Amino acid sequence: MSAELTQTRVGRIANWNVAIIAITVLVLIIAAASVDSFGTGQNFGFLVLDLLPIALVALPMTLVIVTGEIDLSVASTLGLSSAVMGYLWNANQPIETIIPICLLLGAVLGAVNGFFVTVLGLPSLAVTIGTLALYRGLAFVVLGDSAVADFPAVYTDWVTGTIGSTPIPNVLIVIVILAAVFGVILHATPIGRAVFAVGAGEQAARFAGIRPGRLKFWLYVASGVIAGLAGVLWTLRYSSARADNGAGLELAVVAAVLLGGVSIFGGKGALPGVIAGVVLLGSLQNALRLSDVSNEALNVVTGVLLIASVLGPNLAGKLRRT
Amino acid sequence: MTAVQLTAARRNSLSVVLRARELGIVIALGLLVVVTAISNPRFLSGQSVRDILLNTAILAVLAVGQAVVVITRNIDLSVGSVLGLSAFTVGTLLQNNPGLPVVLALLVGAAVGGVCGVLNGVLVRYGKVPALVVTLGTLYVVRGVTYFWAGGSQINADELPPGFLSFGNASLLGVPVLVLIAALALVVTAIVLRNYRVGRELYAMGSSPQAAQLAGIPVGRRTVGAFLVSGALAGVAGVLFAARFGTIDAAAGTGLELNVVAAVVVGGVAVFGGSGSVWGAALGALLLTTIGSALAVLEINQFWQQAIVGGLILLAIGADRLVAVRVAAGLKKRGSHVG
Amino acid sequence: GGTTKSSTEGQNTPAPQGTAGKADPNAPLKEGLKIAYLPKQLNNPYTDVEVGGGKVAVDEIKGTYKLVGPNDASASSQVSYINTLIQQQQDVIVVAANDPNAVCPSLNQARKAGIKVVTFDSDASKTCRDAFINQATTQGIGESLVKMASELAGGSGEIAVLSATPNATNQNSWIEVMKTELAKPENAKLKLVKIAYGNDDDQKSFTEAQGLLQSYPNLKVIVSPTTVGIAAASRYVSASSYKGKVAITGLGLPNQMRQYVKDGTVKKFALWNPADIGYLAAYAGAAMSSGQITGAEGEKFKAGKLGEYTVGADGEIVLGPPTEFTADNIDKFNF
Amino acid sequence: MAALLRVRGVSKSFGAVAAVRDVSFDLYGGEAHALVGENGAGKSTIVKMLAGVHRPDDGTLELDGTALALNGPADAKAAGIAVIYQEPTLFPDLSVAENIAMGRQPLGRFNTIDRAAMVSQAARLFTRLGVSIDPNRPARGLSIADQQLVEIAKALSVDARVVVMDEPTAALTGVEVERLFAVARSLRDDGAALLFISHRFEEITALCQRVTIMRDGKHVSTDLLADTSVDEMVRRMVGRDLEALFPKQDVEPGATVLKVQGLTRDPVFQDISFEVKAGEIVALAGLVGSGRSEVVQSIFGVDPRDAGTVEVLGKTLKPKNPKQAMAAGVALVPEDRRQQGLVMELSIERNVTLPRSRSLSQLGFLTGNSERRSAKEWTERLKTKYGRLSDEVGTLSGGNQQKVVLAKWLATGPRVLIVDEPTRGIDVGTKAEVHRLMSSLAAEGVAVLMVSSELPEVLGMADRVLVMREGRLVAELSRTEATEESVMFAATGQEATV
Ligand SMILES: Nc1ncnc2c1ncn2[C@@H]1O[C@H](COP(=O)(O)OP(=O)(O)OP(=O)(O)O)[C@@H](O)[C@H]1O
Ligand SMILES: Nc1ncnc2c1ncn2[C@@H]1O[C@H](COP(=O)(O)OP(=O)(O)OP(=O)(O)O)[C@@H](O)[C@H]1O
Ligand SMILES: [Mg+2]
Ligand SMILES: [Mg+2]
Repeated sequence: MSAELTQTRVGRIANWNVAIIAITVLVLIIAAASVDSFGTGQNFGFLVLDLLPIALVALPMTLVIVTGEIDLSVASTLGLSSAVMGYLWNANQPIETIIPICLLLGAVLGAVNGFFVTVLGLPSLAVTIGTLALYRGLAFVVLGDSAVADFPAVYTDWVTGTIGSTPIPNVLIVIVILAAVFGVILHATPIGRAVFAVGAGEQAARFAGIRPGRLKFWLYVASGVIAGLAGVLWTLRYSSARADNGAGLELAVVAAVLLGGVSIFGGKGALPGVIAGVVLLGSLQNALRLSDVSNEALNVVTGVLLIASVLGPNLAGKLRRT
Repeated sequence: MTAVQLTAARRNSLSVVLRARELGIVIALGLLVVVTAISNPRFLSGQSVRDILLNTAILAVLAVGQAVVVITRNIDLSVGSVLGLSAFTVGTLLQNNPGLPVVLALLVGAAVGGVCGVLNGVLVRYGKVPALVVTLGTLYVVRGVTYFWAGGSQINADELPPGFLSFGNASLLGVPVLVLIAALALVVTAIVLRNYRVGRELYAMGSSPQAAQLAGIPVGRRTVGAFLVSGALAGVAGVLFAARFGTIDAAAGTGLELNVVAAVVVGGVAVFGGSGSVWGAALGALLLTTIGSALAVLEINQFWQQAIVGGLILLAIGADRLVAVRVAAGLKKRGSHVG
Repeated sequence: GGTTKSSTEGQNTPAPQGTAGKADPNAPLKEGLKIAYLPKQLNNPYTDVEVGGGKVAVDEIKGTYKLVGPNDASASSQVSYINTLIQQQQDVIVVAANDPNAVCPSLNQARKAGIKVVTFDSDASKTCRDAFINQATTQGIGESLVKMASELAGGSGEIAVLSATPNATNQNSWIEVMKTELAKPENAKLKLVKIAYGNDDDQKSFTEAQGLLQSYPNLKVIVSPTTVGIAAASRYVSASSYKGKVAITGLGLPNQMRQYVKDGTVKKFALWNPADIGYLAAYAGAAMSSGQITGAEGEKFKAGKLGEYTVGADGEIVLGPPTEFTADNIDKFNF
Repeated sequence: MAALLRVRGVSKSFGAVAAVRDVSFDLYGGEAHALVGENGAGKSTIVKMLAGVHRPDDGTLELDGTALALNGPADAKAAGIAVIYQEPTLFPDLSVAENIAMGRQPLGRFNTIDRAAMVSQAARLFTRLGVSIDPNRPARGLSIADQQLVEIAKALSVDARVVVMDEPTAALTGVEVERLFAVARSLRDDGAALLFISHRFEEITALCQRVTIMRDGKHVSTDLLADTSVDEMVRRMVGRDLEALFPKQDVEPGATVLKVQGLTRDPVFQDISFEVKAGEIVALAGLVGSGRSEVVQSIFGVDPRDAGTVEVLGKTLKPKNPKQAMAAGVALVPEDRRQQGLVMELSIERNVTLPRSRSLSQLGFLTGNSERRSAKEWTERLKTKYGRLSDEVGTLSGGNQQKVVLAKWLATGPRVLIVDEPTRGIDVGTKAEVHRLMSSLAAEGVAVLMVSSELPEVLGMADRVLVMREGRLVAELSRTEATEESVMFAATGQEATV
């Protein structure tokens, strides 16, 4: 085929961010067309509720990974937040104070990560594997193996409910708002510029008057707060606070973020791609279940997509160079 | 003080500091055992020690493999899934032909794991995909494949040849065979890493990839090799798992990867490669397992276990950093300009 | 003072009443009913036997059988499956709840959509299911567990329980009965020293068994009211120095326990026929779907080869007394 | 006699930059061959081709008259070519002895490494070099100089027929240089061929017999050293007369803008005090490793300081606070373009506007337009050549990268411009532009502080020359006082042999 044709094709492949969005849209269309009742409003609601926690936690995670760090403790933060929520509810505290406390808790847990990574300068992978175990452990310490239930219907119904008679779930508002906030911060503010600079060249960023340590610290705090929020919403959705809530979610989140075209080495990535990654994983799972495909299939698909998301552009790059 | 004495003095002080990592774990382990034994002497009974060692064996084998990869500034998150695949493969194999000798079972397991390892290594090196991404991907893929194959079926103890099961509990001179196998893997790897060029080249790669390239080290082959080892050992661990627990389903070893990485990190292997030892990694595994059993014996609420492990990891890497900083400071002071 | 637990006590969503307002005992059993089984988790041999029985029943009534479930015994993934089943417009969902409350909202959503919800194995809270198949009365199981334990312990000594998860509804209620039984004078010499939890996870149960034997040198019997636990404990003991010194009993599957009964590790254990639970659940669900019953106390319906059953209080349907298995009779059973 | 190693018309380019174009020269056994040229002339690139790191795009290498295809550093080693790279390439976690022996460790029983032998081998090499480095210590934390010495030991450990040294003396003190030369001579006299790269002519004349001169990646000439003079070499390197290159117009110095007092950071520099007035260009000269970069970096606040004060227009700067320094009108063009100057993976526009993203934002938001506009304006002002503003800056040629760094800082409208090695690795033409730019800025009343290792640049541009030696200010020379001799003398503390 002609040279410029290869060029354009390569160009498209190379920009994974565009590719992933295209793939996602494609999957959605195919699913809606071929899987009956995938397109129903109710199923849309279920879909959104299922990907709620991943979608939320993936937002700050994107920024953290763009700075070249990682936070594997998010799922445990979610669990601890949920456990504390249950504990306080049992202690007969008003939910209106419990929720802020859980967010605050998230901030503190995030700050602990931030402290170890930025102040002590320890590798974030090791640190957050440590806090992954620590926070989950504390969750069990707080609530043991028991489950706390009967949270106020007003709240649980809001989380599981939809806007008026529309099929649009209330929580979608939360996702959209937060996605917008993080998207703007990352792509349209000096902070965002700093995030990319730190991830791509920390030293050069320092020489441009940016404080990488401080930046990363606050990103970890943000990650904690959102994970705390995710814990609250998770608890209300299932109206059941448990220490093991969200166990193992961290890998799904990281997978979604990387699938969204964010470089694990930092410096590269975009939020729309990540959102697409989350939606892709979520809708695939949902569609496969509806068509009675065991979710083992999903594991394979996820893994392959994940590797392809980096391998594809690399190979494309090679193609271009030759 | 003459130059010679000076150098000698340096050497000792230095080697001590450098060994401090492993030392720290040994001390922690000692304390734990003593405290537990005091509160309940049966903790040191033959049976109890035997159980702890048996439980450690599998984690230790995985940790040794992981350490090799981490030393080269990579990581292998797929070990848990690989263990599952290997365990199920071997399980099915034995189910269908009970006559199969255990040694062959081990080899099959190692082979299965080795293939997965090579796949990881090739993708990392020649696909230029970061190890974290590759192995996170294969974590899902391999697990998925296992589920497909197993399709919810479970292999029970009574379906496995008694010979194989007894191998899981057999012991030689009082030491369980599984433990001996783990020890063998550990010692061999340790010797290769310490006393053979290949081993040193792995450290070199982790310590400075660019310099490794310039020094003419075959980085490609070594990387694949490291993943091969990790994979193969995960495979062996799978066989040990099958022999130990007798009941195997597609979920075997789920979520194990983080414990393994934890053991390695606690064992003082730097996640950025170039330093640490498989001894440390194995000790890390032993420590984590012992904590588990100790808490059960000490009647400490089992829920504390995970929290304690987490705190321990932070402590370990924190202390490790402290040592590193000290050493660095110590070394900076040593001017060597003549005149 | 905001919304607190006490301020919201009992004002949670009431159960939507079954669509069939009134029961008609003579209504014909509908054919082609879509009956879906959602156990706690797949890959659990006990569960496999249960749902196996279900499949038989569903075929008998010419319905379509479906089995779905998570690989982790988590409530959250169960909810996703319930949602899927709602989308697929099943007629009956037969579910073993991983968390009595977490599954409630979606189960009620299912019932709103006209789906009958039958729980088995581990009940969901009464407000969100139409009927519960009880494998045996809590009382009956608790008593027989204590009876077997005291026989094996020779009437006196330390015994320990290796249960599933601390919030497993059924295990807990049995343990409660055991405690009241043990309080009785004839069991005064039996001492329950510890309740350990193996989370119905093979390895965890295995290590928990180790822990028990280390912490309690004079332990005489381990009672494990869960198939995973008893198998793991037996496997450990049969290969350890404790073999012969410590007895294992509880609830187990003949196929899983056979070798341990044969090698003398286990003298006796009990269980109802799990296949019958799934079987009964199918008929109960079908009867409800066909309007024969609504789940109200006193209603009667026919459950194929098992004969006629009566709905008890709170929609509970009791299967019957458990069977004891020993070296003599174990080979008669294959499940 | 026959050439041992022949370089035959080799070329190498990196994307836009043609680093080496059709260069040929021969190395003879028993002879030291100098390779000189300005920064960025292509010397290191030649070295890397001899080392098998880069493959020539064009041309061949011949060893003993037979073509030599190097598919990697291993091949070069096997062929008996030992290389000392410009930037030390050690394994920080491994012991010094192991660093030296890597890949060729002495083996004992069962092919296990014989550590004792390895250590004693390293010790022998160090005695031969006359330095006392503990072979058992890890390489981490070695000073640049010590790292360089280990590199040299590495090269000696292979009994090589061809020894290539890329600026091995850059970080060494006179004594160490002498030791190195003694060893080099003995190697040479044993029949090895030496390729020696240095910016210091006294070293070249002291060691070498033959000299090859490069300019802009091209071969200019190869002669016996006896047949040429330093001035001649310089002229050929630079390609024109020095005066033409440094068009510094005289400006009447204004008020003091930058005032540094007793600035100290142990162990790198101590008690540095000086002033820079508006319209002045002050050069900070000295040998590489004398501490100049650390001084300017702690003035700007990226490095900490132990003592001393920094004032800009009477305003005292807090230590370790680049933001405040920038606000006060200080700009630093750092020495290491790839690491400190630019974020290589980011686009040109992002790099140019990085320090100003806040001031460019409207209500704290950045649409990208304001950045693109500003970036366009400044890159055009500096005549930067690029494809699209959204291209990664890493794809630009060295010279254009440097222009981007300058644009980045000039755009902040600095009152004090600090430039560290402003013309390192950029071609002659750009160099002249940069110099013109600096003097015109001075003319506009900006106070310029220039760190430079290139004497001609220092002499040509500076109104005043401050000279550092081993972390101390040892001399302040007016434009008239400053000559090659006087500066060299101050910098080395000994009579320059030029
Ligand atoms: N890996 C690379 N990628 C892109 N450009 C490069 C690379 N290496 C060198 N260059 C460019 O090639 C040119 C020659 O570089 P080289 O290092 O050979 O110069 P040099 O003569 O060694 O300079 P110096 O005296 O500073 O060492 C420079 O413009 C440099 O920026
Ligand atoms: N990364 C480093 N590790 C150890 N010592 C260093 C390091 N960088 C610089 N030094 C030491 O700090 C001192 C000053 O180094 P610096 O690079 O500032 O010198 P300089 O005068 O700026 O030379 P250059 O021409 O390279 O800028 C030297 O003694 C050098 O050995
Ligand atoms: Mg060079
Ligand atoms: Mg410098």
